[in-house]
Amino acid sequence: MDLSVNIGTLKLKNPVMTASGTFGYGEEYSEFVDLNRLGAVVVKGISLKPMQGNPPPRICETSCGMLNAIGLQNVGLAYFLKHKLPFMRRYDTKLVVNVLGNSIGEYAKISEALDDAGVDAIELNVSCPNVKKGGILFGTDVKMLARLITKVRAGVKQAVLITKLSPNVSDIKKFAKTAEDCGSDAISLINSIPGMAIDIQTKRPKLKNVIGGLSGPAIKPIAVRMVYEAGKAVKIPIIGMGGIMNAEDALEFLIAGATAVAVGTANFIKPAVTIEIIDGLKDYVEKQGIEKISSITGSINAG
Amino acid sequence: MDLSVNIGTLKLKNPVMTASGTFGYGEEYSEFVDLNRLGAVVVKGISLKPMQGNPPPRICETSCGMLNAIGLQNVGLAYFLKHKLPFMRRYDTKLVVNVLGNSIGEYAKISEALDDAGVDAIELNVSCPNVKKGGILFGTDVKMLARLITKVRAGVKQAVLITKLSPNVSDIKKFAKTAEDCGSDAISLINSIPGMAIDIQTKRPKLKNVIGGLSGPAIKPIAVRMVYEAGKAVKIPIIGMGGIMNAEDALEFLIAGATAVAVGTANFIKPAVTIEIIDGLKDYVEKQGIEKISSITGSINAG
Amino acid sequence: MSRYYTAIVTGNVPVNKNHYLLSLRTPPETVKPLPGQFFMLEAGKGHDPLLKRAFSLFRITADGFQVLYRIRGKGTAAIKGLKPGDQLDVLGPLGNHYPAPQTGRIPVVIAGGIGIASVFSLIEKLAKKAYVFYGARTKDELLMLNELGTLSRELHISTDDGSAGSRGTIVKALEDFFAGNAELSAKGVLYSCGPMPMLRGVAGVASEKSLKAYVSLEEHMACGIGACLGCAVGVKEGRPGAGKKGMKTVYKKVCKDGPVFASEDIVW
Amino acid sequence: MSRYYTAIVTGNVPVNKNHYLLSLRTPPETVKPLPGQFFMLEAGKGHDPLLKRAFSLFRITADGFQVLYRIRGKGTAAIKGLKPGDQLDVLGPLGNHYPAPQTGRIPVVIAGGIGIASVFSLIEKLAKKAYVFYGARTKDELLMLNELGTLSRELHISTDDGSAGSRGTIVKALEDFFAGNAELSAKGVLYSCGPMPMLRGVAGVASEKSLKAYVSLEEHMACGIGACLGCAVGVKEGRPGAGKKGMKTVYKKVCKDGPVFASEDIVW
Ligand SMILES: Cc1cc2nc3c(=O)[nH]c(=O)nc-3n(C[C@H](O)[C@H](O)[C@H](O)COP(=O)(O)OP(=O)(O)OC[C@H]3O[C@@H](n4cnc5c(N)ncnc54)[C@H](O)[C@@H]3O)c2cc1C
Ligand SMILES: Cc1cc2nc3c(=O)[nH]c(=O)nc-3n(C[C@H](O)[C@H](O)[C@H](O)COP(=O)(O)OP(=O)(O)OC[C@H]3O[C@@H](n4cnc5c(N)ncnc54)[C@H](O)[C@@H]3O)c2cc1C
Ligand SMILES: Cc1cc2nc3c(=O)[nH]c(=O)nc-3n(C[C@H](O)[C@H](O)[C@H](O)COP(=O)(O)O)c2cc1C
Ligand SMILES: Cc1cc2nc3c(=O)[nH]c(=O)nc-3n(C[C@H](O)[C@H](O)[C@H](O)COP(=O)(O)O)c2cc1C
Ligand code: FES
Ligand code: FES
Repeated sequence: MDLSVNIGTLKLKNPVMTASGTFGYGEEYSEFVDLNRLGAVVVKGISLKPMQGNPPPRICETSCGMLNAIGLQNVGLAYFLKHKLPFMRRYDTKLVVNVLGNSIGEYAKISEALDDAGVDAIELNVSCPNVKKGGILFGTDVKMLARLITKVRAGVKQAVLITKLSPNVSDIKKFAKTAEDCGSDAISLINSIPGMAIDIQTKRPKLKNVIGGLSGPAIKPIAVRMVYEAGKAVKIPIIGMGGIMNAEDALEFLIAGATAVAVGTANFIKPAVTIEIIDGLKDYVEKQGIEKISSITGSINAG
Repeated sequence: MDLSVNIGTLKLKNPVMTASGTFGYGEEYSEFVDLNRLGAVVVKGISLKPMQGNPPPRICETSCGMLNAIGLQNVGLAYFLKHKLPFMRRYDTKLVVNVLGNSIGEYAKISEALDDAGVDAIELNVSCPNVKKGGILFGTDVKMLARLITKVRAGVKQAVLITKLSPNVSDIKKFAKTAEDCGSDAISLINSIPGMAIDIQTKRPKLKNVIGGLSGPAIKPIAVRMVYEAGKAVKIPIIGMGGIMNAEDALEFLIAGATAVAVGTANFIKPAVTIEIIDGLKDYVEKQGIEKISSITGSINAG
Repeated sequence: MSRYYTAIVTGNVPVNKNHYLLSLRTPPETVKPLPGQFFMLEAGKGHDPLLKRAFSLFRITADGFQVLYRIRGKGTAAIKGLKPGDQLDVLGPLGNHYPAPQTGRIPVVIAGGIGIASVFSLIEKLAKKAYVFYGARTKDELLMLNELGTLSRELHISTDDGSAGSRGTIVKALEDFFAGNAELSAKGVLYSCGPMPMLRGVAGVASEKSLKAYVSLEEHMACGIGACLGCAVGVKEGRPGAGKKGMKTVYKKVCKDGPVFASEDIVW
Repeated sequence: MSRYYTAIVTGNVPVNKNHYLLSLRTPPETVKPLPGQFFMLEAGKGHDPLLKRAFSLFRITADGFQVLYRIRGKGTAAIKGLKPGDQLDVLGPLGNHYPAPQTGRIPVVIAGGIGIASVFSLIEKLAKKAYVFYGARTKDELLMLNELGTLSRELHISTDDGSAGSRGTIVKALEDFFAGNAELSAKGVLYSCGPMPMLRGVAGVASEKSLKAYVSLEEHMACGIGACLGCAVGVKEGRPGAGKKGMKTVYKKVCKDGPVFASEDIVW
């Protein structure tokens, strides 16, 4: 029974990753999760300079979901390389760094530095719903996206390049294909979906930033659909995410077309949920007599 | 205390409408709801010819939501005019007919016939996520949308023209503006969002049609955000919907920028929910000492 | 006469490991349910579970009615948590009902698994006139056997594993019984509720013997009252006199046109 | 020593109309909480409510700890439904704690409303050494008065409507008391938990008297362990020696850098 999967040249011991921004820099969860057991750890988005993030309130709960407008608060590239990267290096798991820039040049610069530092994979966040500049602009414009990926691709030698697509588009297939054509080794989706909530007593938005990203079980049907659609458009592996709370949810993504999955919001609710999911996947493939979990990918019977 | 609102030239006695496809042809709920009390009844989408709809299973529940792929089963224009319209005419409420065509010509033809028959308003459904032709194509392409509305507008004399926008776009403002520019008297949003779910035991999609529309509380944050964004782009009234379960939810939409709201999935759970919402709105404006409910529209304090 | 009201839970007790009997007190002036009809019951006060759940009338009581249910997912788990005194939103009775047997016809009721819930009140109404065939996977899943014994003309039991009654499917038991009973083969009228393969089998028996069979179907439901069109089932419809050739499939609503259908009409 | 485990509910009783006391038995080998720390508790088994809810350590017990909570929305409503014997997912203790008073300093504890939950174990620990000021809207909302009377050096009560103790805010009561007490004005150290306007008032008193004040803050939380960056609070940070000019606002995490902050650091 083989749980391993390949994301480009990267071999994960199992398909379970963490979703960027929901697992800190790995450290925060090391008390609750044996990081060595994870397929990969994806850390919080890194920008060239440290970012302050948005003023509070930054999160609020919605029906079966949550909104966040963290505003990509992060320690910045230099600090990350010096103080955060060494911690994760001690673990026998793959390290993926999520990258956010304000310009193509910035994306390229950060990516090259991370590549030089030897991170296993770089995930281009072109879909952050709550920073004004950068991010989502690239995510909703195929031409911009093509230019961005092509430029970053040219500079990244070792690391596997993942493009994290925005769900905020009419036709995800076009964006998936663009990522593939421009040299992405894999795509990941979905990022949180722009949403908002209002306190009817004060008439104020529940988030100071007004709009934030919706994540959690509420968005799972949308995420599964997008993974399914993207899977029909590209041959590169897909990392599926959005509302995964347990092994059953993870399997839905794999069957829809994902090669690996990332767990986000669920970490907040059950810090050790990733381990539960890995155990649950093992159980499923055993019970179903499946030899390689990678054979489930895209096995949906939609006839 | 005045609960009435205007949608173009149409004066509703209160802002609470039903959402198309969730209230049958009005008849089905007449046992549970005093239809005279509603702001308006929006009936199931009508096409030129009767439609069979999709094979079952057509619906499934998701976390705080449901997927449907009814496939616009409906009795067709002729039957509607002869057998369904007369029933609703007996009530002192406004009647809105949701329209779906396979071509611009079809949309125009149906709309003109309904206009001639004296319906109060026509809602162009350019956003149905689960029919193959028509619908969503217009909803995700501004040029097509412009052509469609311009053509229909030219033929509709009496009825108020509402365009129901697709949520499946990167920038709802563009589509809202297009609708306004081409002569829509109002816009309504959001339609259900394309989604899917898979049975991991059988590996079959839970809907025979594979993809269906996600509705219910799960999508409310996305819907409120889109109403807010659209409201900043246009001056015509907005009918907000998506996950409204109670008066508080309805108020969120009004504060975000809607002039009226439509209640969909909630009717299935509480057949008389529309009346509860009207009573709740009355309560709120009384407690807050608001004279005209229309003054709440867009009153969000996002500073 | 209302079909949408708040009922009070008067009992909610396990019948066996996985099945519960829910007793509800209904307000005065509510519509009296008929055998084969069903109710949509609120499943939890929050938004997850969201939709109401469909349950057949099990039995009418002095102050309301009862529902016999099997724990399946989050909705039935929520309903299991109800305690006497709790309030519950009820929509119903809904749908059509089992038609009474025509004069001279001998009623045969076939139930599989939790399908017994739907036909129980029919059996009760037929007051010892019905031949009852009741199958389950195993002995522990057979419910209400004492009551059924009393209410039936004859009670035939089968289990897949042979732990009670005859071993094998209930359709097999039915076929065997028909084989030895010419009167039934000529004058029977069949009523059935249970899993699809069983209903298909019953339809087969009926068609072979040219008997009328009424089957109660299940489909996922949202509204329960014919508004959402979610509960479609394919039904054959023909122009009168056009014969088999003129038949086409149309979608009917299980909640409103059913749940009871003539088996010959169904696109199996 | 674990901070993430399943606890067993041993009690969940109303303290008054809207407040409950939840008692949990924790497994052996769990980290012992300190006054001011908090826990993230599972709120229902489903996905709605979704996130865990934050509650302060109220009191350590022989076999675990207690939480004193006010019913607010759907999360606390779900927790209210817990019965003895139920299992509950617990993450904690989390965050920092109230620092012990430096030698010679006289502890003054100020609580507003449900803020009493957070400082109760501190008062207990300070064993009759603390002056306690406790305010609520009305008499019925004052909790644990007997215990507080026993545990405090002096207990001062106020209510907005004057139904118990002095009429007005607890900050007013605090100011009045300080006005007549030179020793406290010189040697007090303040600990406070309650609504923002009250904390701001306490911070004002402290700053006027140049006393140290520790305030426990609340912010919406998702993870509780510093990973999501959701619970930001603006804090002044300066280069050492750069003075007021060199100050800038940075965001700290209430869950990890707090919930207890020195009031002078907060951007009020
Ligand atoms: C007309 C009718 C009468 C019924 N009578 C009974 C009865 O008397 N006793 C009984 O135990 N069960 C009965 N059922 C089945 C019952 O409705 C389902 O077992 C129940 O809805 C499962 O809900 P859940 O949340 O526990 O399961 P889940 O599997 O978690 O449900 C998920 C969704 O699927 C729907 N669903 C799942 N199974 C069914 C099903 N078999 N039929 C329709 N919808 C389903 C649910 O309503 C829900 O929306 C009846 C169904 C119908 C349509
Ligand atoms: C460090 C800390 C300690 C706390 N200690 C206690 C305590 O001992 N006793 C007590 O009764 N309450 C305490 N609270 C407040 C408690 O967390 C909220 O009352 C509770 O989360 C409300 O949940 P709800 O679902 O009932 O309310 P809802 O209003 O429905 O909650 C909606 C969302 O907002 C969040 N939320 C609402 N109010 C607050 C709040 N004041 N602080 C943080 N998040 C909030 C909820 O967690 C939830 O995610 C504490 C909060 C924090 C941050
Ligand atoms: C608090 C929070 C912070 C996030 N930060 C990032 C981020 O920095 N970069 C990124 O690409 N995605 C970020 N995301 C999105 C998640 O990685 C993920 O795509 C999304 O939450 C959907 O998955 P989920 O439903 O399992 O949470 C964040 C999500 C949350 C909830
Ligand atoms: C079963 C079902 C059928 C629907 N049919 C239509 C339709 O025919 N035309 C249309 O414009 N929208 C249709 N809708 C979308 C609703 O009108 C509404 O836009 C959507 O459900 C979001 O609102 P809600 O979350 O309150 O349900 C349908 C929705 C449901 C659930
Ligand atoms: S359940 Fe809605 S039409 Fe049958
Ligand atoms: S709650 Fe997640 S960082 Fe504080």
